[in-house]
Amino acid sequence: MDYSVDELMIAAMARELSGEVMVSSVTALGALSAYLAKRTHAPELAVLSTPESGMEVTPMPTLTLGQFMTDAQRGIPLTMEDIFDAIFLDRFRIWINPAQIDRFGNVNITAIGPWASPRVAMVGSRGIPEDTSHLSAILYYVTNHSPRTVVERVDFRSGAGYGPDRERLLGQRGAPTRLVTNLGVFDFNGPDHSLAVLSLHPGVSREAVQEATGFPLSFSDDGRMDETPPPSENDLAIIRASDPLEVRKLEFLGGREAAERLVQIYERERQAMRAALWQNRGRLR
Amino acid sequence: MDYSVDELMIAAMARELSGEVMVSSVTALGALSAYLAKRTHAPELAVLSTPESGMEVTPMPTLTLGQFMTDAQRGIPLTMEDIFDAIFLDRFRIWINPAQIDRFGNVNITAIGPWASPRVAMVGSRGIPEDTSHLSAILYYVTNHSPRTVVERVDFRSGAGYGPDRERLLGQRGAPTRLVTNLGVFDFNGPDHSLAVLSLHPGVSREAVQEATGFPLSFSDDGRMDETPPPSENDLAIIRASDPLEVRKLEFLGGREAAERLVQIYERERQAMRAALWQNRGRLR
Amino acid sequence: MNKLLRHTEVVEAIPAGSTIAIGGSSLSRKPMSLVRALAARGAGDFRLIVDVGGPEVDLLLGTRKVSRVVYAFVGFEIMGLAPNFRRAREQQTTEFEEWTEFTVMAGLDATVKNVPFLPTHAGLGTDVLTVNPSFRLFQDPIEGETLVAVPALKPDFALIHVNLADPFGNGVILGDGHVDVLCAKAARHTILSAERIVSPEELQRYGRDVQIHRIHVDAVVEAAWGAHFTGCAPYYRADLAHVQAYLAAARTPETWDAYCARYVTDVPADYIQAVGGPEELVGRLEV
Amino acid sequence: MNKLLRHTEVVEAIPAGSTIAIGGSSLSRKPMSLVRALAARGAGDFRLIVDVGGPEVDLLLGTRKVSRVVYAFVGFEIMGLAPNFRRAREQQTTEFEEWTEFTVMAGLDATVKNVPFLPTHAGLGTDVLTVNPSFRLFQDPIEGETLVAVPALKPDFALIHVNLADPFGNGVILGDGHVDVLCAKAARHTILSAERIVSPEELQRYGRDVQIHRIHVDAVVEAAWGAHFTGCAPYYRADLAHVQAYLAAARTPETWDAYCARYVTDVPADYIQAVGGPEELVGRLEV
Repeated sequence: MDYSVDELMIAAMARELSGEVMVSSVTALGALSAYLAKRTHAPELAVLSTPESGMEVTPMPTLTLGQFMTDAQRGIPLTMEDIFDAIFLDRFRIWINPAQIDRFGNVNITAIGPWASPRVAMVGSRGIPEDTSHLSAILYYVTNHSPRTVVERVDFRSGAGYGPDRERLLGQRGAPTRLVTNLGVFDFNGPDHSLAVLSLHPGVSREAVQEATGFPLSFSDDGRMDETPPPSENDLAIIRASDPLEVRKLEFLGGREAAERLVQIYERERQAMRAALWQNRGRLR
Repeated sequence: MDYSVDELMIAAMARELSGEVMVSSVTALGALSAYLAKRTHAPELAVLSTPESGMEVTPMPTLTLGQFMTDAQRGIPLTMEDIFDAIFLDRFRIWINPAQIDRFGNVNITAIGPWASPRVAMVGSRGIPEDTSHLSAILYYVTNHSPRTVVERVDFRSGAGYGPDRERLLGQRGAPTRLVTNLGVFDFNGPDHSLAVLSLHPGVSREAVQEATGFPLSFSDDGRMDETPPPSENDLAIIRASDPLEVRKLEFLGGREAAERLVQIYERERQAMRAALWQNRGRLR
Repeated sequence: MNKLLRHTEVVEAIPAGSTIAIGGSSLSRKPMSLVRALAARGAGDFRLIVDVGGPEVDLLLGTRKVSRVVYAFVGFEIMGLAPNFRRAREQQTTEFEEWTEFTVMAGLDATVKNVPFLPTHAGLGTDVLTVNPSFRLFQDPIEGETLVAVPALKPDFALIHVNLADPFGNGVILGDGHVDVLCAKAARHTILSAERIVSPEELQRYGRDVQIHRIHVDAVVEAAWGAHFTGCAPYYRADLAHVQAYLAAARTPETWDAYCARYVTDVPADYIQAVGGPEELVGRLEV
Repeated sequence: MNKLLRHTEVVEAIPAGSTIAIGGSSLSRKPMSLVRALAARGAGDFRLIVDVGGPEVDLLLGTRKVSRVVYAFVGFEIMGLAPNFRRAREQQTTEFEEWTEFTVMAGLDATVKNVPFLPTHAGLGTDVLTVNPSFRLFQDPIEGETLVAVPALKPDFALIHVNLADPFGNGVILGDGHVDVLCAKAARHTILSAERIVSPEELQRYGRDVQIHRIHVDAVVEAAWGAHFTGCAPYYRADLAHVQAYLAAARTPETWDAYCARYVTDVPADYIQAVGGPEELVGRLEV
């Protein structure tokens, strides 16, 4: 069965989701993994269509239409307060894709270089501090595993990994639990809660993953490394049917190529939504 | 022009309301004074039909139908959070009728006798502590001004009047501003912020009000006491039209008489509401 | 995912000694059918948390199921004082702790926000602070103001009555929401009773009226007239005739026992018949 | 009670140096027509407060109207980084303070609740606490846990774009509400722009979608396409083609000046024509 790395990652990410929790589906990989999990082993998931609404919908990876989907599918509207309450109560899951993740699971989406005089100012910590101080499962993914993304030490801790601050102030609350990259699946059960390989994707060697990582990785003791299970035929059918425009591929592209693909999808996604909307007219708008 | 004391009180209470604030209309006198104010000098008032909903309705004094009125008149639904936020922001007014009010404007709806072993356990402080720590206008009314209701010192402070605690912890925030009783209108500008007569109702003497009060009252220095202005013809027309069942009279009755009147009103108020509801069917319910 | 249970199953799942938060407000949308089921069973010693309480607190006190009550208010509004509450307070047969409307909300919200307390000025200058040992005055770390620290309230269970629910626990509240969402979020286990169970598709037509979300709900019980004798807008109003009967019955032990035998202990399942049957209820209470 | 004003009247009422909270979230329902009117005027030195910011922060930074930004996020989501924000951060031309999504909400809520701070665990173990001097660690007075004290955020003004408003300032939000209600409550003065002004009677058909209440609102501006080039569900989606043009223009001072001349400075009133006119917008953006 042919599949691509995005599909392999989505299947691996889906396996980490279960329980009656809200699942954010802000990114395409997040949305698809949530939906795949719900359609296979975890029907109890409450998948959202936007960062704050649309509970009980079928998420469609989208650039701009999340709220329209809530409407089209009569998703349950939520508030930001509902979302953060769910986070504080540990009834929320989200796959976060940081710009940097380090050996102890600290993550950075704020700045490359010092915060006050950054070489690259990124976006700001958003809600990651809330997640990493409350959730019992903290899930990260990285689509371009390299020494620049999986680093010895992040330039800025937007999210709390392991370290003395956690020990003193947080304990296990919000500690990192999983990392899925384009090379493998990892946890934080290495020495001192450092990153450790759980499985490598088919065709990825120990050397390749070590070379792509900015610090010495932990491997399991017996020298045998599990291979990440490939997506099943059913998984692939679900993924492809829910993302016919292949929004998921955008997260693997850079610069100009991404921009071009994006414009195409942006035009076409409206048609898909319109079809859905017309089925549900009549609701008070 | 003939009027009764309830109508005089409602007119006096209405004069104290103005500004773009939410006005609770839980009791009949509260509802009618809010509505009268809105219809005369204060159209900007946002009058509610229940303790937490129905903004922008025409309140009807009711025993059990506040929420139905919100529906019938498409009042704006609010939340308890909206109500308390309006209180903390000083954009809320409510006429409170305590069981006891004392010389310095402390009020009691909790217990007669000691709290832990009360002679009469009443209801509990409800939201009065919130009002008396935040609002710039604190409005009380008493329908049976007597030494048992207007007392030297309340048995329990459900609401904060003046006193050392206020000086130390609250300042002017939530200090009592007005008391309207069946005998007169009062403020707290006597010595040490004690109760002082602003006006006496027509036919009420200084001696009568002093006799009905559990402590020495302050009167204005010039010995001349203002008379509470009677309700205008227009005031009376508005009050009577909005309360044809005379729910307002219940607050002046005791025991068995109140119970009998109440049953009659309870039966009849549904008819009034049904008529209103039928005009507004079609909203999603 | 189907969370539909019967009243008896739900009540059996609530251990004696549990801390129970109850939604609704005085004579509005109290989960009375669940409360009657609790009142009818053996063991109790419940620790109740209510914001604006009424018949539910009174009935559980009257049937001796309660060891402690946290409350901002317990009463029957225009109908008068709550007779069993009054008796228990005056005879000191039960432990009480007086809070206030917002502080009950803040105490529940502290649990939801996973913090040990929330700060407020509410209560300063009142005797609530004198008699309630749970509140603590403190200096805030920013301005040094004296504030009240409201400790987290941690219910084991929440009982909430809604207009509509789906079998997964999403619930629609059409009238005032009171503090029900806070109760549902704060409790370790939330139990909904609903006038009617509907499909998720039908429920999701109600938009923002879907106020209770299934991730906070553990069980759903179908209960037509489930709030009676309190009201459930916009379906039916409070039954003040029954309130009068209740208040009259509470006057003596004999009449109270008779009331309980008729409406609570012996025939909880036939309650709707006991109060007159659906047709009579519609005739008297529908608006 | 009629609060209807024009964009120019509103903008003149906002003094230089004001602290302004802005509603919406990244590319969703930002009050862009109000922001453009602010960007087009002379004096600025505004102190912005945003939770999830995007084009509004970037445009005001690019037109040098900002002296300080409190933010949890500023970006263009899938479209990339915010160019003027990035430049201002890297060249340190403006003061920035990084908060987080919930703490911005808590800071606003503290103002609403009239307390100097609210407590949370959020931020512990992160460098937000290292670089943000406004947050303070403290021991809670109940359990002695170490918590973050989030200080009150006190906006002078809030700018919020809604789907519908009545002339008195009640506003309907049909899609996600973001933090707009908090902004409206916390600000001393709240200004709404609305896709359409409707009568109170029509507005009150929307039930719980009436999320903004007039007691918190000072002015209302009619602004069809007022969120463009962000989206305003369910009316129109974000204009990613315009976002691309914006990002391209922000690359050099010359192209940026040309962008501002065309869309901001010279012709703010004719913006809708400048971006193609209503018909073209409907064709590209309506869903």
